[in-house]
Parts: sequence; C-alpha cells; structure tokens
Amino acid sequence: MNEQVHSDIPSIDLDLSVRIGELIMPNPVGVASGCFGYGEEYDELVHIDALGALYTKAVTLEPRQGNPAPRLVETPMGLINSIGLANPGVERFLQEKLPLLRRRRCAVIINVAGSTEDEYAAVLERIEGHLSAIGTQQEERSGVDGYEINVSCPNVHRGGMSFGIDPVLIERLTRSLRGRTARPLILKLSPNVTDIADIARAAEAGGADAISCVNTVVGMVIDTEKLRPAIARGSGGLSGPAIRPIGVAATYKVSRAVQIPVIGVGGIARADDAIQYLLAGAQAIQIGTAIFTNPRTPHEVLDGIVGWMRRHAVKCVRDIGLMLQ
Amino acid sequence: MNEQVHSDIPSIDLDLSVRIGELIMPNPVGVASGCFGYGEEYDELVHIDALGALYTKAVTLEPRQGNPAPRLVETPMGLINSIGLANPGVERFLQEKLPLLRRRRCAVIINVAGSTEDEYAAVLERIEGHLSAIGTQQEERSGVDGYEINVSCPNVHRGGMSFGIDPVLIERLTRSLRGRTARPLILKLSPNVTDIADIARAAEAGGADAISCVNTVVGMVIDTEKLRPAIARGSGGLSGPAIRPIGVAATYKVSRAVQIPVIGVGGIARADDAIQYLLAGAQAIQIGTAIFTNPRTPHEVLDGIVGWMRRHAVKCVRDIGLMLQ
Amino acid sequence: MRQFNAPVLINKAIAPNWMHFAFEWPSDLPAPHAGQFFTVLPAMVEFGAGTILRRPLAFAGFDPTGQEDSASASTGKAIAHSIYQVRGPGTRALAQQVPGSLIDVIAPLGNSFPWPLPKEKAIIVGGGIGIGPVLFMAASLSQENLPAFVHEFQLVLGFRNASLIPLRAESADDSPMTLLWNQLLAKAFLATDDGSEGFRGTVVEALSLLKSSDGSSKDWHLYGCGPRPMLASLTTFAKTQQIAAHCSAEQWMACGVGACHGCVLPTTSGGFLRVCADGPVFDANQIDWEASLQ
Amino acid sequence: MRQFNAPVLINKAIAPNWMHFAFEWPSDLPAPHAGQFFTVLPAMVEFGAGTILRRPLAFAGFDPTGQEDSASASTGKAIAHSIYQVRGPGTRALAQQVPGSLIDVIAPLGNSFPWPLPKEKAIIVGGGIGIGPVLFMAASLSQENLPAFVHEFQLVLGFRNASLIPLRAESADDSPMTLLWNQLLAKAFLATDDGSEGFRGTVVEALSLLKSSDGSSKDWHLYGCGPRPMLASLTTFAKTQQIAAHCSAEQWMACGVGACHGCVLPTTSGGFLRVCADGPVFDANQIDWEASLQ
Ligand SMILES: Cc1cc2nc3c(=O)[nH]c(=O)nc-3n(C[C@H](O)[C@H](O)[C@H](O)COP(=O)(O)OP(=O)(O)OC[C@H]3O[C@@H](n4cnc5c(N)ncnc54)[C@H](O)[C@@H]3O)c2cc1C
Ligand SMILES: Cc1cc2nc3c(=O)[nH]c(=O)nc-3n(C[C@H](O)[C@H](O)[C@H](O)COP(=O)(O)OP(=O)(O)OC[C@H]3O[C@@H](n4cnc5c(N)ncnc54)[C@H](O)[C@@H]3O)c2cc1C
Ligand SMILES: Cc1cc2nc3c(=O)[nH]c(=O)nc-3n(C[C@H](O)[C@H](O)[C@H](O)COP(=O)(O)O)c2cc1C
Ligand SMILES: Cc1cc2nc3c(=O)[nH]c(=O)nc-3n(C[C@H](O)[C@H](O)[C@H](O)COP(=O)(O)O)c2cc1C
Ligand code: FES
Ligand code: FES
Repeated sequence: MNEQVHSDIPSIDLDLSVRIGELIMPNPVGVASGCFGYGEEYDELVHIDALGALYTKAVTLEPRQGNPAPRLVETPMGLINSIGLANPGVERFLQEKLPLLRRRRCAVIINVAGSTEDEYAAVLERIEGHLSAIGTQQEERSGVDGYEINVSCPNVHRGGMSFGIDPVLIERLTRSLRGRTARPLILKLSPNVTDIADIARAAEAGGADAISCVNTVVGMVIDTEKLRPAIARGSGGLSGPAIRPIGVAATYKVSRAVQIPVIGVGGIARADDAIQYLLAGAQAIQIGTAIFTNPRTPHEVLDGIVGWMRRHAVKCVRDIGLMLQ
Repeated sequence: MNEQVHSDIPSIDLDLSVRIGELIMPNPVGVASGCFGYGEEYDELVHIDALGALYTKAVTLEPRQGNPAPRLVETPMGLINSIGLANPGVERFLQEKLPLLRRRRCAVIINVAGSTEDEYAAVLERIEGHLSAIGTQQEERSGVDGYEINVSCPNVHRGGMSFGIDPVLIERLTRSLRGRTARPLILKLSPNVTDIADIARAAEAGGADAISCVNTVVGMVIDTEKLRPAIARGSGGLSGPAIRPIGVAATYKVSRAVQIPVIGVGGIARADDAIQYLLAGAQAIQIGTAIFTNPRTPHEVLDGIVGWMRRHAVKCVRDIGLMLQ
Repeated sequence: MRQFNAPVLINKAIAPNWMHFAFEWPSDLPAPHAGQFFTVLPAMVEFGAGTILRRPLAFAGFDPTGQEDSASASTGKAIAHSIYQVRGPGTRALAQQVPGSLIDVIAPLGNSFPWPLPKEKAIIVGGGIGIGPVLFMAASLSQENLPAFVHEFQLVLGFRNASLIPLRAESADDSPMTLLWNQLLAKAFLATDDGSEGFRGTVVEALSLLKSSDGSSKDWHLYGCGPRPMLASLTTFAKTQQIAAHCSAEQWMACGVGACHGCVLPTTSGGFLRVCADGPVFDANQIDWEASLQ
Repeated sequence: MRQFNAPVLINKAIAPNWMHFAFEWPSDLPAPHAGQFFTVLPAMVEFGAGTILRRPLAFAGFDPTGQEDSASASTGKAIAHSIYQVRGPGTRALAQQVPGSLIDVIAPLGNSFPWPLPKEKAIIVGGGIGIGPVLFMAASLSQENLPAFVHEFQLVLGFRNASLIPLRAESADDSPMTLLWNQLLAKAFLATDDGSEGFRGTVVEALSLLKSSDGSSKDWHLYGCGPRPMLASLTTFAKTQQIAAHCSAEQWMACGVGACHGCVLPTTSGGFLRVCADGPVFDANQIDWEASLQ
C-alpha cells in the first residue's frame, strides 16, 4: 500500500494527482465499475494505463450469472441496465483476473458487492488473504489499490441498494470492512434516497476513505408493442448524460457533508461534465456509459481537464473545488 | 362539481375519458403545472380545449416574485428550472386569471403551493369561498375542477419538497385540505425520496383523490467558465425526456401501492412515452417541458394514443394499465 | 404568433462563425418588427448533443417583396432575415440546415423598439451579437415612405477587432438584404476594441465622443442591443446624459411565449420581467443591469 | 478491433427502408469475416432523439480491391459493405450520412461463421434483416481460390413478400458488390410468406422441402441469420434432422466488445452468453431460443 501509481501521461507542469486514503492516483479520471469489465475487453481500443484508475466490475463471493435478458435499453441520453452483478465470483476473480490487473499501471480499485454484511466481509477477507499469501515484491503491484463498496446497485433483490438507503446499516458495514483492510475503502452510494448526505456521513463515521457518488438511478422503460418492461427484470439502473445533473447535485451536497474525498460519477461524457463534478467538490471522477458511446472518452476528458486547467491557470487538480463561487 | 367536462375532440368509437374523484376529464392528456401558465400565453398557438386538462401554474397565498435569474439551464435531454413559484397570489389569481379559466372547456386543475400547512389551507379556503360567493349558473363552469397540491417543488426554501418527503406531514396536510373542499384533490409527489410509495399511501390515507407522479428531480449544472452554478439558486428541478424513465418507474410503483388514480408526468414528449405511463398504471398523463420544444406535443400525443388504441384494439383508455404483462 | 414549418432560403457564412439565415414568411402573418425574435428547432443535431430547447434568434431584416438574390425577381413571398453566431450545439445544428429544407419556427415573438419621437434623433448602438436587431432598426428607420425626421439617425457598431465585422467578407451572399446591410454598415460609426478599424475603444466611449461633437439640436434616443455589460454601460451613459434609451436583452429561454417565467431579468423596482413576453426590448432604466451581470 | 473514422463510400437505398452502406477499410486492419459486425456512431441525429448508443451492423461483404463502382478502377483501398434496415433514430441518422463524410466505426467485432467441413454441404439461410451476414457467407464460400468442396452450398432466403426483396429494385447501385449480391440472389432459393415470389411459406418449411429432395450425399450444415423466431425453428429443424447448425444472433448492445455483459442470451446449459463477444455466431444448440423469445 501507500504505493504511488504512475501513469503514462507525463504530469508536465500540472499536478494532476489525487489522493484517496493512502493511495495516490496519477490523475482524476477513472473508468466506472461495470463499464470496463476487468480491463481486458477494452485493451485493444484504449490505453488504459494513461488513466487514473480502473474500477472493476463488481466481485461477489459466489459466481453470479446475472439477470435474465434483455438487460439493456436506451433512454433519452441515457441507458438502463440490469446486469445483476454478473461476475465469476471472488475465487475465479483472483485466479483469472487479478494477474492481469497487477500489470496495470493505473490504480486498480476492486468493486465489491454482496447480499449480506457477511458476504461483503468475506470477499474482502478472501482478497486480503490471497494478497498476503502471494506477497508482493518491491516495485511489484498488488493489483488491488483499494475497494469500492457497492451498496447502491438497484439490480439485485437483496443487498445492493437495500443497504444504500439506511445510514445505520451503512455505518456498521463500513466499520466491519474497515477492520478487514488497510487499503482505501470507498463507499459507492445510491442517489435513490431522500438525503444522500445522511448516508455519506454514516460511511464517513464508519471509517470510509472516500465516497463514490453516484450509482445508477432507478428507471423503467415499457415496450409499448410487447406490452412489458423493455428489460426482463422490470426496472433497472439509469446512467449516462441524462443523470449528470443529478450526480453533480449529489456530489455538491455530499462534498459539503463529509471531510473525506468524493469521487464524482454519473453521465460524464465531455471534459466540461468532469469539471462540473470537480467544481462541485469531487476530487476525482469516473466515466461509465460514455465509454460505450466512445471508448476514447476518458482520454478526451483528461485532455480537456488539462486544457481547462491551463486556461484557468490552475496548477493542481485538487484545488478545482475551491474555485466555485 | 361532478361536472362532465366536454372537449372539442369527438370521442368517436373510443372511450378516452378519465375519472379523477368526481371529475370526468374528456381525455387523459393534460398540460403540466408551470409549463402552460394559466393558459393565456399559449392560446394563440394551441387549441387547449381539445385536451383533457390544464394544470395551472402554482398559486400561493401571497404574490411571489420567484427566484433570482438565471432560472433555467438546458441539460442532456432535460431542463433545470428554478422559477420559485412566481405567481400573482391567490387574490389576483381569482380576479385576473379565473375568469378566463372559467371559459375553458377542458378540465382546469388549480396547482396550489405553500410554505406551511396553514398556507395551503388558506389558498383552498379563499378559492372555495370565492366560488361559493360568485356561484355558478347551470351549465356555467366554475373554472376550478380540482386542486393539485404541490408538495414537491424543489425550488423553494420552506414548504414544497420538505413536505413531500415526510409521510406524516403529507397525511396531515391532505386530511386538512380534504376537509376544505369537495372538489378532486390531487397530491403531486416528489421523486427525490427513498420510497415514493410510502408518501403516496400517506396521501391516500389522508383522503386524496389522485396522485400526480412526478415533480422534478433535484439537479445541478455548473458553468465551468463563470465558475458558479448555471442557475442563480444553485440546484433546481430537472424535467424533460431525461427523467421519463424515473417517472415511469415511480408511476409503476405508486399505482401498485394505492387504489386511487395516478397521473403520470415527467419527460413525456411522444405518444409512446405517454403510453408507457398508461401501461405502468397511470390513468392520465401531463406534459410539461416538451411543450417548450414543440407546443403541438400534447395534441400529437393524444392523436398517437388514439392511433395506438386502434392498433391494439383497446376501446377504453382506462383499461390500458391492465394490458401490461 | 404562430408555429409553422418554414422553407429555409439562405444559410450562409458572412464572417467567421457568423451566418446569414433567411426563411420564407407566411403570407398571412403580420410582418415582424425590429427587436422582435423567433424561435427555431433545427431538424438534426450532432450525435450526443441532447438538445431539447428551441433557440431564440432576433430578426435582422424583413423583405416583404421576397427577392432572394439581386439577380432574381421578386417571388411575392416575404422573407425574414436573421444573423446568428455559431456558438453551441443548437446554432451548430442550425448551420447544417440546407436551403430548401423546412425548419420549425414560432414567430413573431416579443415586443419591438419604439419609434423615435419627432424631437428625437435615434442613436442605434450594437455590439457583437447584437448586430441583427440594430441593423433591422436602422433599416426600418431608413424606409422611404416614413416622415423625413425618422431618417435622421446614427448607427454605432462595436466589434472586438476588424476581422469580426460581418458581411464584408468575400463569403457574404449578394442578396438584396445583404446589400442593404452593407449600405448601413458603410454609413455606420465603427468602433473596435483594438483600433484595428474605426474608433479605438468601446461603443460607449464612441458615444461620448459623438455626443460632444453632435451638432444636432435633437434629443438623443438610444437603441441598444449587444452583450449585457455593454447594455449596462449604455444605460449608465443614458442616465448621465438624461436621454431616453431602449435596450434589447437576452436571457436563456424555455417557452419563449411568456408561460414559464424562466427568462426573467431583475428590475430596478425589485421584481422581474420576462425577456420573451415583457421584452426583449425594455426601457433601459427598468432593468437592473448590474444585478443581471452577477 | 480498432476505432477509426471511416470515409463513407456508399449509402444508398436498395429496397424500401433498406440501405446499402459501404466505407473505406483501414489498410492495416485484418479483413472482417462473415458473421462479424461493427458499430457506428452517426455524426448527426434528429432533434430530440437523445440517442447515445453505437449501432451494431453486420458485414454483408468485403472487397479488398476497393472497386467503388463497376466503371471505376480499383482504388487499392479495401471496402467494407453492409446492408441495413431503417428502423429507428439510429438507422435514420445513419441514412442521412452522405458519401464523403466520416463515420466513427469500431471493427471488426465478434466471431464469425465456421467453415463447413469437407463432408458437409453448407445451407445458408437468411430471413429479412439477416440478409447481410448470409450474403457475406455465401460470397465467402464462392471465392475462387478455395477448395472446390466449399463451393457446394445452397442459399435460402425468406421474405414477407416479393416487394421486400432488396437489391433488385431500380434504385440499387451498380457497385461490384451489389452485382455480386444480385448473382447470389439469382441462385438463391427464395421463399415468401405470401407466395408472391418463389416458395410460399417460411424458410424452414422451404428447408424441409429441399431436404427431402436433396440429392447430395453430404451432411447438411445450416448457417442461419434472421429474426429470432426463425432461428428458433431453424434450431428445432436442425435437431430433428440431427445436422450441425450455426446461427448469428442479435441482442441490444451497449459496449459491443464484451465488457458490460448487457447483450446476453440464455443458454441451454443455464447461463448466459454475450452476443458481442461470445457470438454473434453460436452453435444453435447452445442458445435457449425459446427462453430468449419471452
Ligand atoms: C431574444 C433573443 C434574441 C437572440 N437573437 C440572437 C441573434 O439574433 N443572433 C444570435 O447569434 N444569437 C441570438 N440570441 C442568442 C442565441 O439564442 C444563443 O446564442 C443560442 O441559443 C445558443 O444556442 P447554442 O446551442 O448554439 O449554444 P449553447 O451552447 O446552448 O449556448 C451558448 C450560449 O448561448 C446562450 N444560450 C443558451 N441557450 C439559450 C437560450 N435558450 N436562450 C438564450 N440564450 C441561450 C448562453 O449564454 C450560452 O452560454 C438571442 C437570444 C435571445 C434570448
Ligand atoms: C450483431 C448485430 C448485427 C446486426 N446487423 C444488422 C444488419 O446487418 N442490418 C440491420 O439492418 N440491422 C442489424 N442489426 C440490428 C441493428 O443494430 C438495429 O436495427 C439498430 O440498432 C436499430 O437502431 P435504431 O436506432 O434505428 O432503432 P431503435 O428504435 O433504437 O430500435 C429499433 C429496434 O432495433 C433493436 N435495437 C435497438 N437498439 C439496439 C442495439 N443497441 N443492439 C441491437 N439491437 C437494437 C430493437 O429490437 C429495437 O426495437 C444488428 C444487430 C446486432 C446486435
Ligand atoms: C452496464 C453497467 C454495469 C454496471 N455495473 C456496476 C457494478 O458492477 N458495480 C457498481 O458499483 N456500479 C455499476 N454500474 C454503475 C456505474 O459504475 C456508474 O456508477 C453509473 O453507470 C453512472 O455513471 P455513468 O453515467 O458514467 O455510466 C454499472 C453501470 C452500467 C451502465
Ligand atoms: C418551468 C417549470 C415550472 C414548473 N412549475 C411547477 C409548479 O408551479 N407547480 C408544480 O407542481 N410543478 C411545476 N413544474 C413541474 C412540472 O409540472 C412537471 O411535474 C415536471 O416538469 C415534469 O414533467 P415534464 O418532464 O413533462 O416537464 C414545473 C416545471 C417546469 C419545467
Ligand atoms: S421563456 Fe418562458 S417566460 Fe420567457
Ligand atoms: S454489448 Fe457489452 S458485453 Fe456485449
């Protein structure tokens, strides 16, 4: 831990680095969980090591097949998904996915999901156990630079969002996970609540190092010819540019409610969107759905942030939040 | 009351009428509060009497200037507004606006807002008092076919949304207003809550005749050149196609939680959008933001619903909700 | 006021990022006046723009005879003209709309500049984006069938530098409206921020100069359209000089017809006025320009 | 797999609502195979569409010599061809993209049809929207430099009625690819639902007929692409006849590269497979077509 992650983008005269707990990310632009797999699929298209962080698809204790098909539907400037945390489970994750992740030069954050508090804990324990068993040599990367705890997935029956709406559960879960890792612990929150600041404060009280803000918004599309919801499970999670104003408002609120860093996510498709999140108080950002539209988005956003910083004579990306009037 | 409202669209072989409490609306398409003023402004462009209902701009006890400018900003397939319930107050409403509204042939629903329970009550009392004072002749319209109680405006400091998030306050407010009018009482709910079904049940318990679902979603845009929120008040209310999936999901949920009719609103811009709401369980719908894009939208939506009903051999618009599989 | 699908007649660059736009005007609709505007919905927008609002544009001229270019004869169909700057997705989309295609228009909207009184000399001041309405106002006052006193006016135009002065570029079209605009431009008092053409300085600085050297015995009546800071200093100038002033303002709009109360500006008397329905032309003293700049 | 801006070469109607689309293929990118697809992002979309997802389209042919029309010589630049149906905002937008403009493409994506074995006769079955990949497969098997046994195949195409058979319309272009498709069409066994041309009935009914009268001593190997109900009955037919079958499937896609797990179909073994990365071509027995129809 406390390992500085180096990216392939020279920091030039600007300081783009971001600190989440003990972790220093080379720049504020990450790819959001579930939108980039474990990195392999986009390897041919995107130079991922130029980015700040890769947030993996959720890892659960057991393998999950995910929800029935269809799982996707387009909405006005948005996308509804109901993937249902399809993933190979923590064991196969460690065997099949981690080795490649260790070779990444950007920060790698493992997104963790579960149906019960114990399940979340078991995933962390299994990963931590594995990491201490294999050990890491000097200069070698662990492949696990932190955890993003998904308490906000609207696409599962138990766990996920049902945690994300209750501050008491959130604080207890966070505290329990805090006891199991010294790595950065990021709680990823749902916008589907009356007061997201309440939940964020609970995560902070429980010992979280950062808040990811936000996961998808509950939404539904009905197929008016087939006379049933367009995705098999009925409602799903709305993402993409449509929800950007919701994410920015939540980020503004949460970053004023807690002292720990906020990672803004939701609808970022252009540099201007990312800068809105940074001005609203986020220290870093993630890009999800827009990658589907254009896999070059994260790089274009990073370039755009750099250009904007030059024009506004900001030297350090961490200071952008202070510029809001 | 109990007056059947006649529209200029012949019902032909289809039954398009909708019942809200004792009121029968000629068809399910209404224009949403705040997006059509009190009807005058669009008179030159739109044949409003062909529609089902006109929901007025909010009326408050005292005149309100509204929020500082700018009050609007465009978002991806959406609009954020922070009008702040600018309106002439109930007295001038009765003097200046009501006479024209009495000449409408569509249903006229008065949207009511307030900062306190007493203020809502006072507006209703004043209107009811005025109506019984002037009386209505046989065949004459009162101009007040019902009330839509706005407990969900995100753009005011007190009242508005602060009511809309608390089931106890909602039930008490509804009960208090129920005691003051025999006209249809529609509670308009906010989507910015953890469980909108809870709030809807409270409104039903308090005696509401219907639920309007939904008002705007809290959102924010930051001007990255001016380094401040794009609208003067910071965050505002997001409307338009971007939020349609959120409104449909809420309508689906609420219409399964209560027995009273649900009026779907949020992002309807085409007939297909309206039919999604009807399939989700709404008895009627409202169109707001899309009127700004194209004032003909409500009429095109109504035509489209009729076309869809013919293609699907549905005789009665009230049965559409039963068709969802 | 009406919503109609208008055939696009001209959509051509007249300066970097400036376009001349013209469309056919319905024969039975009253002619628009200087200061009034319309809203458009382009047919196509760039992928991912997600634009939903109509875009308001001011009329920059109106030709009831319908002459599309100087060669062709009158079509008998009136033509409405506008000048717009390509700024964001909406105007970029508009710039893609080819002549011959149809565009969704709502027009005419808003109020218009009042006429000068017989004892007044109209001083018409435009800066940058405000060029359309002031050219229209100047053209209106130039009409031959008007009483002679109206013809006595001065057009004052400000630009950041000479290269931004529209219409004179080679790319400009040769429609009669463009020729008329060019005649007006040729007679205008020009100011540029960098002195690359005409007076060096702001239009309001130019006004001070003109005022001190004005031989006319008439009272000035200012007509302004341009960036809000310009309107603010124009208003200050008018107050100091105790002369009448009307300004055409801009504000983000949703409905464009007065229904939503979205496009307001703060007034000096404490309330708000809607740009689309109470304006866009206001007595300059009505608007609290300082507050509106915040 | 690469993301590139491709010059559009052809974008022309070949039947009501059907377009022939061709773009320049990067010289250093491996050629696509029959069954593979690409995703596109049109430059402009209609106002208010709010579309954000790339649209997946199958390759319908590939011309490494780069001959744009039969008159012109080879450009030496390879050309990728596709056939698409105009259905919604994405394909309507694509239909507006003029030749000469650039389009954002990610290609090649997905797997491809396996080759028939020497002991197999390829029966290539296409219905409606599935015409592109089957024409490509037939063209691939027709290549002269291949072993002779490959050339023995039968193309079976189904349409709702004769008027929907693409390419033969007068509007079709005269590119070498169109000529090749027409040759293949001329040799194909055609079925229409209403009997307005060829066999009256579904393609699977046509298959039964063909099978019973087939003199070939070879095993059949079905290659199918079309609406999902067609693929379902094709699979049932293959099972009954105990013959090999590969189907190319469609499903809504977000990433198109295997990352999001959005485009899955249910498998007969209980799990799911991603159409974009595990397919779009599947051994027909792998997919639970019945469940996928629900
Ligand atoms: C009454 C009126 C008359 C106008 N006349 C002209 C004219 O004659 N020529 C001309 O070039 N421009 C005119 N404008 C400004 C023009 O409407 C904007 O430049 C245009 O809407 C920008 O849209 P966009 O998508 O290209 O850019 P965007 O990226 O959407 O916006 C660029 C800038 O334009 C302004 N703007 C955005 N949306 C609106 C809106 N709904 N209403 C008003 N301003 C907005 C904002 O300042 C924004 O920062 C007028 C505006 C008004 C209100
Ligand atoms: C691997 C693959 C290959 C394809 N090849 C072809 C082809 O060669 N020619 C052709 O005409 N069509 C092909 N399609 C279908 C084509 O992608 C859709 O018709 C197109 O995306 C519809 O977009 P739209 O905006 O025009 O219509 P929409 O209104 O968005 O959709 C119309 C219908 O298209 C389907 N659709 C919508 N979005 C998607 C999506 N993201 N992925 C898949 N289907 C979707 C749905 O059934 C929808 O009801 C292929 C699809 C896949 C998955
Ligand atoms: C297809 C898809 C799958 C997702 N899977 C996960 C997941 O496994 N874990 C998680 O925390 N968030 C998941 N998300 C949410 C995203 O990480 C992100 O919070 C959300 O999409 C908003 O960002 P965007 O608008 O940039 O996509 C998923 C989103 C999408 C679209
Ligand atoms: C400019 C504007 C003003 C509004 N004013 C009110 C209001 O006064 N009272 C109210 O209950 N809702 C008000 N609303 C909310 C709308 O009635 C509607 O619930 C919301 O906009 C979602 O519908 P839409 O997406 O069709 O616009 C307003 C919305 C807009 C855009
Ligand atoms: S834009 Fe709606 S009132 Fe002016
Ligand atoms: S579309 Fe993302 S996995 Fe296939």
